[in-house]
Amino acid sequence: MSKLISLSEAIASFVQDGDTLYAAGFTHLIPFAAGHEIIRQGKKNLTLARATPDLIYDQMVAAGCARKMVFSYIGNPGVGSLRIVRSALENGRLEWEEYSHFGMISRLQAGATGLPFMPMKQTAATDLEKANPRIKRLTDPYGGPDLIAVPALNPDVAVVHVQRADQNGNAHLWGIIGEQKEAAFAAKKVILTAEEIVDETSIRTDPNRTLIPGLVVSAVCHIPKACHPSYAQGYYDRDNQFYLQWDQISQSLENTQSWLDEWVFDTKDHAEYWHKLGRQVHNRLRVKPRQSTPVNYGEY
Amino acid sequence: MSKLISLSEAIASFVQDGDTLYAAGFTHLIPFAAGHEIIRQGKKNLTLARATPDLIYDQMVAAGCARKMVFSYIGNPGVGSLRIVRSALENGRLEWEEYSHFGMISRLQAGATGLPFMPMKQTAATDLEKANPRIKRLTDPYGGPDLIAVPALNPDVAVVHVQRADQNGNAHLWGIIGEQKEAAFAAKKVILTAEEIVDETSIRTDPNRTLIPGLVVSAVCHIPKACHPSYAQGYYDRDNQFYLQWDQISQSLENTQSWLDEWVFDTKDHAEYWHKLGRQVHNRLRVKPRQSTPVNYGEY
Amino acid sequence: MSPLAYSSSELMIVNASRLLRDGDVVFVGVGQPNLACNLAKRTHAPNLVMIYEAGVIGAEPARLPLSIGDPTLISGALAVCSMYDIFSFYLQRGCVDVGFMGGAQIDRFGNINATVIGADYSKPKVRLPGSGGSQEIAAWANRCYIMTPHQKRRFPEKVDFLTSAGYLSGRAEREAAALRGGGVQAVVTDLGIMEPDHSGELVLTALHPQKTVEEARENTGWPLKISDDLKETTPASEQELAILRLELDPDGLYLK
Amino acid sequence: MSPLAYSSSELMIVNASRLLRDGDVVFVGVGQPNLACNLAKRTHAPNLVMIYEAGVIGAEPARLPLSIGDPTLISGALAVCSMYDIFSFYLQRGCVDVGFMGGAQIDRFGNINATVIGADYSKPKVRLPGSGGSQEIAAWANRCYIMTPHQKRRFPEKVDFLTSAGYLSGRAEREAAALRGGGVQAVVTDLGIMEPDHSGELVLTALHPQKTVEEARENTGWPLKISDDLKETTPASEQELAILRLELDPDGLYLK
Repeated sequence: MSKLISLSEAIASFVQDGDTLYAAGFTHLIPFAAGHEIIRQGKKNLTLARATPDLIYDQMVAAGCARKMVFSYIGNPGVGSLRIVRSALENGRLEWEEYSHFGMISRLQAGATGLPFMPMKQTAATDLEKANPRIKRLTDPYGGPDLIAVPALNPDVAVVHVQRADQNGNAHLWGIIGEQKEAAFAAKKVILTAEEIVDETSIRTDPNRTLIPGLVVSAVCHIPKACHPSYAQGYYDRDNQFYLQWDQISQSLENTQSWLDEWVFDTKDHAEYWHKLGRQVHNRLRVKPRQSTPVNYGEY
Repeated sequence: MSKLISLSEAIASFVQDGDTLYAAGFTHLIPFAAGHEIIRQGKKNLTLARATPDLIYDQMVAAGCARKMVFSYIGNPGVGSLRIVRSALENGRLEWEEYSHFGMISRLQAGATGLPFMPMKQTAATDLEKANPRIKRLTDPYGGPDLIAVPALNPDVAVVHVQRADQNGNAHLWGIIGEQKEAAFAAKKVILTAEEIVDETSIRTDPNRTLIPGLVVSAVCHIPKACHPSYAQGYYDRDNQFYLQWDQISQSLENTQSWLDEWVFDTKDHAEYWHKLGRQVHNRLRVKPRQSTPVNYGEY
Repeated sequence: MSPLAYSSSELMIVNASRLLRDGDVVFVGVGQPNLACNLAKRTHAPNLVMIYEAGVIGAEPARLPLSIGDPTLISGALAVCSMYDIFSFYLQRGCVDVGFMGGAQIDRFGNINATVIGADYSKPKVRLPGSGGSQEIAAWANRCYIMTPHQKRRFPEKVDFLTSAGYLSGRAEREAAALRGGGVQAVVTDLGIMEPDHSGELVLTALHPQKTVEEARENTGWPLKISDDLKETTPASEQELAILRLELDPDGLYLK
Repeated sequence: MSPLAYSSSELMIVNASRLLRDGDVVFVGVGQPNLACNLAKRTHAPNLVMIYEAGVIGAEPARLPLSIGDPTLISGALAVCSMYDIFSFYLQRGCVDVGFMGGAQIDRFGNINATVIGADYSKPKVRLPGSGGSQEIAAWANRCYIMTPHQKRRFPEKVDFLTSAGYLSGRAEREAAALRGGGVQAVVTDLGIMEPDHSGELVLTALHPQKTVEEARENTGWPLKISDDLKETTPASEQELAILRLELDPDGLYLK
């Protein structure tokens, strides 16, 4: 049975106020379209978990969707500070829970593999452990030094963007694969957005490329260019200019609000958002193809 | 610097009597050529670790290379019993250490990721835990039920066969990928055998396919058809007839010895072994191509 | 119309296939369980997803797979992952609905022995293959099924070695162990079907046509209880047998 | 020939690049550390392998990467893996020779703060980005290097928050913690180079040409010790500057 529905339907059906959301994608395949749709639908009191909040969570915090942030690095990647999240943390307007990258990603690994926690070796940098009581010590039953444990993260919803998927949610992705697979398996519900919807036979030509199987996916949405200003390897480039621009916009509450009005609330959906970016931006982000060498699976 | 050397040189340099060896490959890409070369060189007192000993360890035990077996399933896959290993265990001629598949593979995962152990959920089947004191209980610092811990496995040497590698050992593999990556990272030394040695640029066309990076590899050997009677996806078929034949041969010590003499000791190397199999076998194992759909990485 | 002739294996495969539900994710080995799944997929459960411990998801084999690592399981599969991933992301995480189990001994409470025959593990009378994936499948799949010929030596009162947990000493003990999986739901033999009762004990709940309670009792190693509601299984249909014999296993490797 | 003119950034990048050895596996971020690695690779360390926390191994970027996730790092890389894998299989396992670290504060014993300024973590005066990958890099890479301008506020006696371990209260404490990595080996600034002494305290071991001990002392937040064997660094060569300016960062984004 096809799980293909519109993104607005997927967000309406699968994201509830108060949910813990994981919008996956470490610097790549960041699902901005879904983030914007969550803003459009005025979801509230979300706990936003992500190793790097990136602009997607800056925008969602600005729009008032979030109660809490779970993260390991808050910055505007390659640019500097993530102003809105940072100021919300400094002013006590946002709760937070903090880990290292490895801690955050280990939490997802535990959640995805059905374990209550993941062990990590000690780092001797104990201040975060003191600040976050959910980080614990773990005795090594083999007599070695204590380890660190971080608790499983099992988000209510993960949003994962991929390059291609079939209508059941079996998905190929490549380039930086960050924590997409882990987020999909860890979450209770998975909304998959995809650059292309392909036939199942196309997925089956390269099963080793299928990192996310349809059996964990709740909804599949066909959203080309869903990642702007982030990118999809092979499909379009990262819009670094927008990352720089956001550094300016987000300095003022008023400009941020106008940006949200103009680009999110006043656009009907992501197709309209992309169209509104205009031909110049489209051209700037276009990439020339560079194909992988195929592999031979053999006819058995 | 190229790590490309002959297999006999690799085994002579990197496998010592008394080592713990992991010949990787769950039912696929089993490195028979390396196993045979270890027999040829008369290595002794090895601890042979593998989830499924398969014929490769049956032959090595028959040849007197092994002191101990570490495993999770001893069978001739799809055929029945693994006669030589089984009889050595029943007669007390071989020490052993036993886990479930998940336990065995978790041990490699721990070894590969630098952890002293991996946690697993309980299964309530406690007899193996009683029989193997290296399987321990682990307290959940978050207050849940106790977990099971299995100790890291860090073999002295792993032998891993792949479809294609460059001369530095950066390797593409596909089809059943079993525990090849885990074995390579867990081991202190890695001998890589490959169906094809390709240019580094060819590896670089599809970096997501590179499961084993050259930086963990000690030696690279170009050994086409290295897996017979196992197989390499896309290159040749599994020789099921030989698996059936081995069930006959291995019923008699004498027949086993003659087989080893004829096919291992009296063949100079794997090329001669393959040639000796003859055209009929070659033809029977040939497969028609079935290519993956390439992916576009983009020219950035 | 006279009933169709079929072998014991065909009988078990057909009955096992009927226990599968559409949409089930099944952790399956080769041989008879593989045939049962493929039969279900071609009849009442087209959306069944088969996964294999070798790390294969949604295989569509073009020929009958002869081993768990047969390359025909890979070409055209939906997904392939590492062995660590299949056991952790799929099985331990709880993505598996059904597991098929086998073993040399299955006892009164559905416990399984695939490790050693004899009382002393360290000096085995018969060394069996060992757990493989079954220890975890028995614990974590939502439902487990067993297919095995009905023979007294296969059904002892108590297993020599507990490779995989059924209901242990009874359902209460399994419940106390807080395993996510529901345990053995049915044992399909060539005489009939045994299912666990309220206490977790396997009782005879169905007989195949022309089989008798006496045969079942004689071939079971404990005093076999008979369900008050003993049923007779529906004979294999012409369609089921045709799919098995013509499509799935034309050489009859697993149908004898 | 009169010495070549260069910026503070160029000076730091050139000196950092010289600390790298051929064959090193370097865990690296974008910006100046990326330039230092690429410079080393094009001069004395052609077999240097760069890995990035985004899961990229052996990148060969065709343009200057502007973020840690720049797609140019992927196309043509040797390998790409998941984030869990890069931190566990590579870093925690011990495959990383060198880590480059940064932070708002680096203290007398090479400890790093990238989390909060102010005494109260829960009410931060300034909220910094946080650890990212640095907590583990500082602990597990064989050698760590830091590049930072020499300013008093960046070099306090003690960090406000211990994001990443240097030598803690001294080398003995780090040794007791049994971390696999050797800790900070050098801090390259625009005035010179500080290295840990026997106790783990950062002392001035080299000055760049025309820089003075006084400048270094004035811009350090603790009483800076000067090595008995204080050296002067070799000026950036024409070749090094040409590679940086013409090949690696033609727009001068990180060279100012």
